[in-house]
Amino acid sequence: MIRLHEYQAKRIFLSYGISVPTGYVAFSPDDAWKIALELGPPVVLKAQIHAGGRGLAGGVKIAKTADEAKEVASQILGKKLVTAQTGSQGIVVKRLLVEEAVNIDREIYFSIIVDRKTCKPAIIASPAGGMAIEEIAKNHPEQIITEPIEPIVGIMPYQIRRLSDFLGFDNNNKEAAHIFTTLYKIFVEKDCRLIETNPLVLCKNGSLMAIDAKMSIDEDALFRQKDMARLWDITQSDPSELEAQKYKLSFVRLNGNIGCMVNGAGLSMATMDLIKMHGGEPANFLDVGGKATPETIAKGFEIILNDPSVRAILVNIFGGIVRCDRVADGIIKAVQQVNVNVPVAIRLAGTNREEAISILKKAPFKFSVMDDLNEAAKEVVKLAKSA
Amino acid sequence: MIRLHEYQAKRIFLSYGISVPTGYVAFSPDDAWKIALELGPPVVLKAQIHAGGRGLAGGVKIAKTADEAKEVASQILGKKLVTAQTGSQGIVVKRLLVEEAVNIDREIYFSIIVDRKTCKPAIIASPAGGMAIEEIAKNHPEQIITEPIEPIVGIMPYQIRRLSDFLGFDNNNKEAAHIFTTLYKIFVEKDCRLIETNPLVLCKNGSLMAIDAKMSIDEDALFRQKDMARLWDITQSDPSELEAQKYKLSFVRLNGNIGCMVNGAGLSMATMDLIKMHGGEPANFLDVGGKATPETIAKGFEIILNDPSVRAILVNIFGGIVRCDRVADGIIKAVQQVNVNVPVAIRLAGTNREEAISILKKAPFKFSVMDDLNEAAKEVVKLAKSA
Amino acid sequence: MSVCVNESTKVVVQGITGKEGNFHAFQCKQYGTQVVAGVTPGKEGEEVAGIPVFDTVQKAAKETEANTSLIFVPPSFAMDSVLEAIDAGIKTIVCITEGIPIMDMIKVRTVVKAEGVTFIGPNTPGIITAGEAKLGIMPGFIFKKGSVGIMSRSGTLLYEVADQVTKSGLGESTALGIGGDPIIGTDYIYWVKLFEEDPQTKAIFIIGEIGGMMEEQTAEFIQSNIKKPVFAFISGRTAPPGKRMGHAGAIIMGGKGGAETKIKALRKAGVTVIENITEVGKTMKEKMSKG
Amino acid sequence: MSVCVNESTKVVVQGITGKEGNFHAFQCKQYGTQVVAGVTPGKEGEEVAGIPVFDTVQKAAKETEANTSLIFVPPSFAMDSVLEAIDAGIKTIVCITEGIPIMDMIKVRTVVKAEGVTFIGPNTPGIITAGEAKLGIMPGFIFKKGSVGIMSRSGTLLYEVADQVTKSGLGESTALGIGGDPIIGTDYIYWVKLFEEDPQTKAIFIIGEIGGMMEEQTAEFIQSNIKKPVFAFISGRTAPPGKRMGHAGAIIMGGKGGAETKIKALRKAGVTVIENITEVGKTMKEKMSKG
Repeated sequence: MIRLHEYQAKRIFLSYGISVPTGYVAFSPDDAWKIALELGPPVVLKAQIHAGGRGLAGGVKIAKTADEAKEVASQILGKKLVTAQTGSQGIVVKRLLVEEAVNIDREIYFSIIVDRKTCKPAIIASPAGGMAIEEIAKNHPEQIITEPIEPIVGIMPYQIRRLSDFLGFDNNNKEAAHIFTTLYKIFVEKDCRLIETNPLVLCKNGSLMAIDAKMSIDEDALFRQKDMARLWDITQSDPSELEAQKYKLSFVRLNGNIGCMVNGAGLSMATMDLIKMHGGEPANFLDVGGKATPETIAKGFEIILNDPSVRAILVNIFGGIVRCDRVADGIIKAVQQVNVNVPVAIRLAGTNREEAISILKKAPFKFSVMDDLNEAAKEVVKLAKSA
Repeated sequence: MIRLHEYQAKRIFLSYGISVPTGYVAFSPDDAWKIALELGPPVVLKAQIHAGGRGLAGGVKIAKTADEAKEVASQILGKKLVTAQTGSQGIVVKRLLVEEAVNIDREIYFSIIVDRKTCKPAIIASPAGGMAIEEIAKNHPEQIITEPIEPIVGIMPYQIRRLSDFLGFDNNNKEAAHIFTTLYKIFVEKDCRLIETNPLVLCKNGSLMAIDAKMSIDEDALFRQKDMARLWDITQSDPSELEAQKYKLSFVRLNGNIGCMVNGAGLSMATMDLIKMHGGEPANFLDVGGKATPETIAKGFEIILNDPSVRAILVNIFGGIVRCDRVADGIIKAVQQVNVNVPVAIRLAGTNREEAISILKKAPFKFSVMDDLNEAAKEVVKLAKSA
Repeated sequence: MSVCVNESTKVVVQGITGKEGNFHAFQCKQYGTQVVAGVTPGKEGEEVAGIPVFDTVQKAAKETEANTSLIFVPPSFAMDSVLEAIDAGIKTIVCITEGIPIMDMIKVRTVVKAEGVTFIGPNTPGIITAGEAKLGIMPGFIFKKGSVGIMSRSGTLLYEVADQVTKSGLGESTALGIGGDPIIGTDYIYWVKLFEEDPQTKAIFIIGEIGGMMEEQTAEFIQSNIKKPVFAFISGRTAPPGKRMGHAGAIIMGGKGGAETKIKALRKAGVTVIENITEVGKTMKEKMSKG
Repeated sequence: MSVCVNESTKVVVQGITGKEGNFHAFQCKQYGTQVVAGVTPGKEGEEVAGIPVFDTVQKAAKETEANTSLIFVPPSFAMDSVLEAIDAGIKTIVCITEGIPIMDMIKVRTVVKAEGVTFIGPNTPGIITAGEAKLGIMPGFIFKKGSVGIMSRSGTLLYEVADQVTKSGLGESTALGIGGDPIIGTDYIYWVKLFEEDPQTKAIFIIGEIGGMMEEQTAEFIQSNIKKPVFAFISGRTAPPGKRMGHAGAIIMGGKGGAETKIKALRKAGVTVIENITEVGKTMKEKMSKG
């Protein structure tokens, strides 16, 4: 999923006729000062990062004057923001959204996702806006409505009535109906995986406004969503994950110290589970996929070893279409190119396992090669602990 | 179905980006002269009536000069045009479309209908354009392709390839693909029952142009197609059929001399069939529907009797929700209001039949009231013949 | 036994506070049908003929365990009502409404098929299992529990045929109108299969008419799948091409859908086609007493 | 007996002239599968591994009687290929392609359900009936005719489990990947039913993973409908929430889809859940020799 920044999502909302607060993106405290002057204080300054939970983490501030806006901006910009969703390392804030303040009467939660149960897009909404949906689900599950949409007909009038009723709008509130159907339109037209506005607010003047806006785009649809692809701020992603993507490797950084390299997502997760079962902690998820070449295997090692906390590596390959001997070639290539300074346990099974083992035995580097995955997992945990 | 005139349909085509010849509607020979001057002769003059087969009937002419255009227009305008589709009485031509002449390389038939077999919209197309589709179906059935469209996804690329291949276009002919998908878009967005362009032509310069255009709109969708409703030229319809519609009666004029009034479309047709079986000829189809009142029954008599060829009338009512006594009231009302100058045979069955019969017996008019439908049909045929 | 609806069917009437819905909900209830709920948005708490009214089908189904919907809403609301019923878990829908835009029905049909819902209509008089349940606008008194399964594209022709079948002494198992529109939810083949499986049904009667190819397709299906005797009547032999004969579906277009080819196809499949509508009762009685 | 595919299955490979399609069409044919045709628009007349190539599925199906399609086209063409196969009357579709836009799959699923097509995938290694037919990219040699029906959201985990099942001596009836995407054509329940009915299958193995609620729904179904012994392995207990673990479908979102609740639900339904992936063969052998 490709996440958009709030200010980007709001621009799209606006272009479809959904009201959002007037505001502009600021890259510097000076920008913030100028924008605040133009809008007329008080203004709201919101850190633009690809993670929720900004409010509690100090990423959303009100400034009563333009000078105060500049001051607040200088406090936030360039600093790491650690929220419940960023992980402990946090994300550096490089952009702020400076917006007019709005007189809020009531806050609503509204989102559209792909509902895996019905296999359709579904609206999730709640009159208990402002909180994270997980929180509402935990504390007020009866305050959540789920409304799956038939894609062939779109949102039907009975659903608009049900949503309006549940969210406390008058059934004839045309603006609410317009927002429901328009957000669904954006969801479909932009190939979204998620569209969320939390809160959607009922203003003191009776109108509706999207105070927050989140959009995630289906990365598999980027070939036909070139405009959305351009909005992707890659500085928000983990550099190792981006690097892996280039080589069609699937990589996720975790908090442990045992590097993992496996072919296949399911087997990768099962291998991580096994390491954990034997008392170890995986440092990453790394699926080398069904088309692994010596080059991508070598790249995988490089990415794993970029993480200084890695103490040992487990390679688990079930050779099917991916032949074990080619994986072995890759491993040899890796130790030649990269400084592999931690012990490596290897389990190979399936196609050309024997050939692979003899390749590895000839290598100048000493690998722990095993037949049995359980033994290999135990071994790597032992290696990591003794390293 | 509400038919549009060719010039109306072409305006819609044009608004969606489909090329049509430049041309304007003319209501008088003078109009035709001015338009011909503006376009620059030669021009084509086409009678605008709600019926096909105009070419063979003399409704389409070429004029080499503006004066000739005026001359031709004066020959066609205000005259009745009798084509294979108008019936023998023909339709008076009140409008002409005056268009630039086009250099044609090849003619194609292309239409979209609702395919009752697959219950989906379907494209019907043929490289043998210019002829009526019935003719192609009869003489060159192998030259017709039917391509049902899944409404949830629209026309798919494989269908565009298949159509292009069948119609002799290059698979990369973007203009052809654009026309296929755009006509489908119009079909859906305007709630069409039929959209047809015959011929769609490949011009000498390689571009594609809709030389003819037909559109019929789903009358049940007029509540959301207000623009289309406005285009309906009611002067093209039978006045009796229009009058019947006002009273929610379903009326179709036929060529016989026995007027029919029945409740229900199926029973109406069955009654007509029975009359024919006994040697008679129905003068009309008239379904008074499930909500017949004395007023609508009386109106039905009036409409039937507007046809001077009617010699006798058969009323066949199966009383269910429509009670026979109310129908009898209507018949009494009719003979009071309208000059019923032909004999009337009546068959009543079902709810309150007895009451109805006693009402009819008291009337000053002598009806032939029967229990048996077969006898009633025989009787009305006899009455019509002896009248 | 019977087909689709019976004495345990629990009906919710959508559009119950309208003139038609109101009248017929009462009639159906009088017949003995379990009409347990009505739905009209904004009218929750009211009662119609002793039937409680709800704002939504979801609520109606939850409170009353209604499993079948009978729809009387105006055509522009029909698609919404059908989808609301499906959403609420209703598995059988009878849609009386006439005049639904054809594009709406094309979409509805796709959803109905994907969700496995039985959809009768639109533009139908409904369905009746004689002596058990009536869901529709047909006069109940002409039907009598018996052995003939009847289906029709036309309302009054259904009554005419049922009346004769009842008077012949054979009576009906279940009788229904499949709908007079060009696009309908379930076709003859769907019902022919159910009648073939139903032990109460000894003979099947198809009332067809001009327009479309459904009778021809059904004939083909009957030939290889149906063992019970099948009778048919086809109306519209005198109808001219290109003219809509009342029903939106009754129209001969592009030279297709004429009565003669339908009659021919049915006869070829071994169906007894009755040409004179007044001879239905007599013919069936003769044939069924022989067999 | 077996499920869905067997030695009489006739396969058309869509995208056969691509690198993947070419390689695997040959591999499938080598395994003994009847790969009768390939399709790539514009390549009609060519041959791939002795398999004739056609421009359209319609033509391929007409000329070769292919009844099953195996799809290798790039993701942006996948929806087109699936609908082309359905249009040509193909009733079983195996879609290997990974990375199809989710909105495309939502639409495809509606059509597939309405048309009654069996759709495996997308993002699947395919389906194999050991010793009879292989439709997919799995290494054939690890499967051996036997009694265990296996289904998986993951490819290599399917291989890992099948390898152990084969080595345990039990072997497989039919094994398949249902697909690693969030929206797939057929779910576990669809296949559990078929395995329950299949006489060759004596035990069922479900390989699940984090993401979605499918395992929980399947557990509920198993509890009241399945009599054969069911085994399961769920991967992803160490996966953090909000992160996509390779498969588009393997993601814990909004606190839902974690491994522990899946394991709990399956155990509650009487399923033997194996926690250590390396103990699959051993555990099954023990349990099945007892039973």
